[in-house]
Amino acid sequence: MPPVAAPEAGFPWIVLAILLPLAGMVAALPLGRHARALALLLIPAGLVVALLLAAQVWREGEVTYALGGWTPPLGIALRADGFSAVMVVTTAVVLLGVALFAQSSFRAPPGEETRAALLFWALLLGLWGALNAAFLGNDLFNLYVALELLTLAAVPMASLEARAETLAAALRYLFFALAGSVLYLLGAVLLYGAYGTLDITLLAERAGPEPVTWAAAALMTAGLLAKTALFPLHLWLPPAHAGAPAAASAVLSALVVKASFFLVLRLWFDALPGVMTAAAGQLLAALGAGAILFGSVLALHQVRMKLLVAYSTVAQLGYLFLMVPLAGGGGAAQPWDAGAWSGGVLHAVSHAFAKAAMFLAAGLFLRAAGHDRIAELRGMGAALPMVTLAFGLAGLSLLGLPPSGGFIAKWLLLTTAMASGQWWWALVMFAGGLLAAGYVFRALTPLLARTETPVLPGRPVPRHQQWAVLGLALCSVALGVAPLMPFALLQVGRPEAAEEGIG
Amino acid sequence: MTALWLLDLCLVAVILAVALSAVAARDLFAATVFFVAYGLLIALAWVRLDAVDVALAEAAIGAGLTGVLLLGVTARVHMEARTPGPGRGMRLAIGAGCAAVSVALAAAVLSLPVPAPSLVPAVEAAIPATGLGNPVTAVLLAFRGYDTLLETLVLLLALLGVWSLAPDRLWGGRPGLRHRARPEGTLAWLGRLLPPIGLLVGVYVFWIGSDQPGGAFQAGTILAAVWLLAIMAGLSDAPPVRSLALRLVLVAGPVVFLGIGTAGLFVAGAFLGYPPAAAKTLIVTVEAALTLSIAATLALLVAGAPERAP
Amino acid sequence: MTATLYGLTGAALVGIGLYGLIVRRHALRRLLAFNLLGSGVFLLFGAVAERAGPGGDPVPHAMIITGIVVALAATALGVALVLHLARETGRAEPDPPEG
Amino acid sequence: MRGALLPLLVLATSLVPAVVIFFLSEHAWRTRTAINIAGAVGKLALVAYMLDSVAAGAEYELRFPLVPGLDFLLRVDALALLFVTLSAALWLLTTIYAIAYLGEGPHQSRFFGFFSLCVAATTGIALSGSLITFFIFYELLTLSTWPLVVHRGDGESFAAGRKYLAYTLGGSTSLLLGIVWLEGLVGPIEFTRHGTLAGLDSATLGICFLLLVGGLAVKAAIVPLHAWLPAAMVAPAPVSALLHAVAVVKAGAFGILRVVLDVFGIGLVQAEGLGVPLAAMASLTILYGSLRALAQDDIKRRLAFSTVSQVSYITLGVALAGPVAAVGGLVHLVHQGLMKITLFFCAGALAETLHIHKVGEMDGAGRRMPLTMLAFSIAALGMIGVPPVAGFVSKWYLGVGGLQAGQVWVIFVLAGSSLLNAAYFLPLVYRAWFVPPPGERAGGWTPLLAREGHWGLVLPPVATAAVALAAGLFAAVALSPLGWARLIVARDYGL
Repeated sequence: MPPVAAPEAGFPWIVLAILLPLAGMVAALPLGRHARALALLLIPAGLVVALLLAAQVWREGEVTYALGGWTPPLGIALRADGFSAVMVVTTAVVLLGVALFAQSSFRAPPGEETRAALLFWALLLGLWGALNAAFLGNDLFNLYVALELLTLAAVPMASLEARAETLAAALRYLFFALAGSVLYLLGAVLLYGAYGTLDITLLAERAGPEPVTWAAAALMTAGLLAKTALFPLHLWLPPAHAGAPAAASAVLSALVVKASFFLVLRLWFDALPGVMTAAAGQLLAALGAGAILFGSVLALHQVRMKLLVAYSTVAQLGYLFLMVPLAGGGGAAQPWDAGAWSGGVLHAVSHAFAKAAMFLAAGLFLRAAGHDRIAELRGMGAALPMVTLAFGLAGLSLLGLPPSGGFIAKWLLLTTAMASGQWWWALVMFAGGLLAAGYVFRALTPLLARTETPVLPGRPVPRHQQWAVLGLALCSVALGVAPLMPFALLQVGRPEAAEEGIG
Repeated sequence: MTALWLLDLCLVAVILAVALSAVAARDLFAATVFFVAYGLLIALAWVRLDAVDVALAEAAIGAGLTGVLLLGVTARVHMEARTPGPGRGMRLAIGAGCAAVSVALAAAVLSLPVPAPSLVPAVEAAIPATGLGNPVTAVLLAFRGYDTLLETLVLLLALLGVWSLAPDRLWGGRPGLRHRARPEGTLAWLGRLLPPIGLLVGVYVFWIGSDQPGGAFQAGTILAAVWLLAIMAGLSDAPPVRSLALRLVLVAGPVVFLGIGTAGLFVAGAFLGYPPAAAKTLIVTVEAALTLSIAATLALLVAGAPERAP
Repeated sequence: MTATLYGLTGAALVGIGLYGLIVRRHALRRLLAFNLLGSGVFLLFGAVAERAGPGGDPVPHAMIITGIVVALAATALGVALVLHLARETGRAEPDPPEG
Repeated sequence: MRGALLPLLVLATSLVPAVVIFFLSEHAWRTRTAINIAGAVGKLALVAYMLDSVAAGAEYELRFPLVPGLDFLLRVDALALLFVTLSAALWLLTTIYAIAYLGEGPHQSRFFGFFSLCVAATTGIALSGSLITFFIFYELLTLSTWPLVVHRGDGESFAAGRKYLAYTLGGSTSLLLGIVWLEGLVGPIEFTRHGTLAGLDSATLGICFLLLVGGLAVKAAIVPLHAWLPAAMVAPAPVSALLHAVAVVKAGAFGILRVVLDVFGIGLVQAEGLGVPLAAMASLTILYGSLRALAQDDIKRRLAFSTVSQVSYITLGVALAGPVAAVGGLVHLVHQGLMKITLFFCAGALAETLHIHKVGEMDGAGRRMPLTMLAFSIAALGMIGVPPVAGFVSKWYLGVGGLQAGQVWVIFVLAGSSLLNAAYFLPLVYRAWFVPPPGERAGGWTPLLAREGHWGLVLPPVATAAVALAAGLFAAVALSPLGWARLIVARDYGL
């Protein structure tokens, strides 16, 4: 098999989407104090690349790229379908917001290089590259490497403040993540042993429902769930996400956990569609339901705002897994087919925006008040009205209330659940929405309370940070007003199993 | 055949026994020693599995560097765990669960199809285009070069992660403590004797890597070990992390890899592709740069976060 | 034959490593168990490669080398975290103290 | 079907001011006022323009897909226009009132931003052409009202806010469940004459009707789901006006109208026997609300329970499922709004100017604030059903409709309720006019307008009272609320 010319005609945006951030990370180290400037240059550029990739997928359909010209199974292929393109664009937009927010917090004094400033930007670029590698990879082993890249960028981010509790949280995060990747790798090994390839497209052709495939799928799923922090493997998430600096929390909660979720879907719907059983789908959804209820109740009981937001992530991740048994469950009555698939993905995207906004908002309250104890944030709403508004708008999406991306997502999941007769998942979603209302309004109430004397921020909060937060929150709302564009993009290269269901 | 079979059985038995001891040992130090021994035994197992490249990597990295890393930290972290572990019943249950996983895996192994699917024919068909003789190197640098690229970035990120733990005031400083060995002591003697030999071995392992077992990772590890030894013997000091030269060395491998990979976009029609005529030269160039960067990265990973002010 | 033997050994090592990872509280013991677990997975992979015939399948071999390096990188980060945690708190386990 | 732009413009006249006001500085008093008034006047003008063509049988429609197959649909039909006209007119007056009422108080940008957003949501509710669009605006209304309810920012407000959210979000959940269930069965549901649900089995229809109407009943304050409404009285008076007359309870009642008339269709509701239980619940609410109102000493609380009672006339009207009763229900949507907002404007003015909060403090108020109390008295008499005020027309049509539908008991409900209305409103009117103010001998005279408050507090109630009176006097005119309601019913029943 001699090297063949790249089989596709278009410009390889797919390669550039991965390359740009990773090259940036490599360059950040020798650039030292200029790393921030580099990142601020690359992130908008990366957004353009992401959009161009999405446009390419939109125009030409699924994009594949054989790296080095070596086609699978020998070589590694990259693949972008609508789902990947949506995730890559989402990542770039969230990062743009986060970068805008962080550009003043992680800034070294002129002519000097500081630890936090250099490492934040270098890790952020590395994390971005890892995310894109995970969204665009089509080889299970390569995805393992991408996941490790992600872990090794994410864990130091969680402990960037290097306080005792963040060190412990980061270490716990590392253990869960490592155990997760090893289990994932173990499953991949079994698949290679059985089918002689790890290419997702080839596996879909070769893998059949056999015990060894089930074992592999179980191991890989378990590993990915540990990384996604799906209940009951969520223990590491709240302290790790709440302890990180606000900008890092936003990225970790909005994007990093989504990568492993993305891979669960890749595995179940793309690589092994004929292998998964309906019972396994129900089990996964049951864990999701557990996450929704358990996470929401715990969020209701948090005293600190960042922990509340972190537990809300635990809960919101649960919704994503409800889509597994629902996919393909649309009855004949829906003109929108594969409603649950689109709903789940839309939920992942709108949650990414909403959660990033919430963590950044929580960070600003923390900055302004010097603490983030919810009950003592009285009157902050008057001091930071824009941030409060952003927090409320993001909350809208978490509640799944219109107009927000969260609502359309939930709507699609709900209608599919009812149409396929799985009403119990609908009930869970309703309960989750009410609980979410509980914790979002619990956080908002003290903010809006009137105080005798106007509250002044202890430290000034820069205007551009407020705009960044509001911008991200508006993105999550905008998805509810015009979800059409991502929706249509999502249909490109949609796995068949998404239409027909699993098992 | 039978003799080898018996040897295999013995080896496996010892491996399992040592692994169990490493988990069950009472104190941390003993567990670490068991683990290093385990690494060496596993390297033997790799030889038995016709994977000399892996055996080298395992001996150098799995047993060697990981061992140094763990032994080094055992010397500095003395405390025992204070949180009580799970109770006896719980431990039994967990043990049963883990045993069940093992049994299931064993069943999966036994149920793998015969004949085994493999990529051997594909590799054999494609290897001439790379000009390499060692198929493992061909996979690492050509067919799955993208994996290797990401892997070097994993190392770099890990180093950034380790450095991120330094206190702000020490940022830019040197990692670890200054080692001063007695000039006439064994360490100093070894420190003077081994580096030249190690250097030679390292370069050799790198050089033969294109055709024989060996290559950038194994060679880089050996060179890293040499450097670490020199540091421990007090012959040289760990460089300050703000040093531009050091940083350039650290990124040289990825930069060259990325650069040649990008050039492939234009001359070979695909990112990370090589034009067949120049394939071997390019691959060896990438490997050379990688060896250098890997050596520096691994050594600094073991050295740890900056602990001395710049 | 050899392949199967080492494959089974890999399976056993996975169990042993997993047990250590769950049961142990000391972070370094956990890191050690993680390495055992990883090495079990690699051995299993090696056995899979060996089933391809004499000389083995080079593709898994390359992947195993990658895996070994990645495991080292993770271990190094873990060790650094433990070291600083111990320095900050005098504890070498990430779990919160009882009660 | 004509221009898609008009519905959007009508929506924009309150949505755009809302968004702009959020970003205005707290001190930009003039700009804020100008934007508010301009939005309200603009909306009124657009509505007036549409009234004419819709009367002639035209409909405006704006449709774009949210996700393929699921359309966002705004449609201006006669029923929509009835509600939009009411809310647009009352919005203008309430805005004038609110500007005067709040004066220099804090958080005005927030207040007026959410206020306009509420009206935008209400407009959206009125114009919604499908269940999903309706739900979107219905929830927008829930959420934009909450900051207004808790506007004072004290413990009592937040308690009321919590109660409001608990009730309304619970209601939304039920509503959404019903929508999802139905649409899972028959696909997207648009509001069409006579409904789209024929062919479903009775049990499903019954459960879905219960879920939908049960969800809407929360905002419509039907017993036993009404408790949030009296609690929400802690909000500033303009907010109460909004809750009781313009937006919230009306949205619930309007939703019930839509479900009965345009989702299920009157025929199906009758055939499945769903109307009678609803009518019974409405009647229960009418009587219960009146009884509770009688027992309240606080004026605003008395008015709140009166709303509980009065809004259910609307539900009763459609639940009876006969054309005449439906006219009564529809027309009461407007009449109740006019009269109740007058009462709240007056109550707010009394509280602001004379610090009158309790029934017992009303003595002599008529002499001190004659214009305000005149408006109050007209509205109160209308509520009781005294001709020629608008309330009489509603009750007349409801009574006749009840007889026509063969439900004679409705007459007794109406009579009982009217007696109770009289019992809790007349003492207020009596005290205001015929009992001398404390500390003043009988027969003393206070100069006209002597104690009237800011003109912005006086003009709105006088205007609404006048319109309420006119709506009764000129009920026979085609563009009167009654004429319009008859038009809707004629179209719906194919008469």
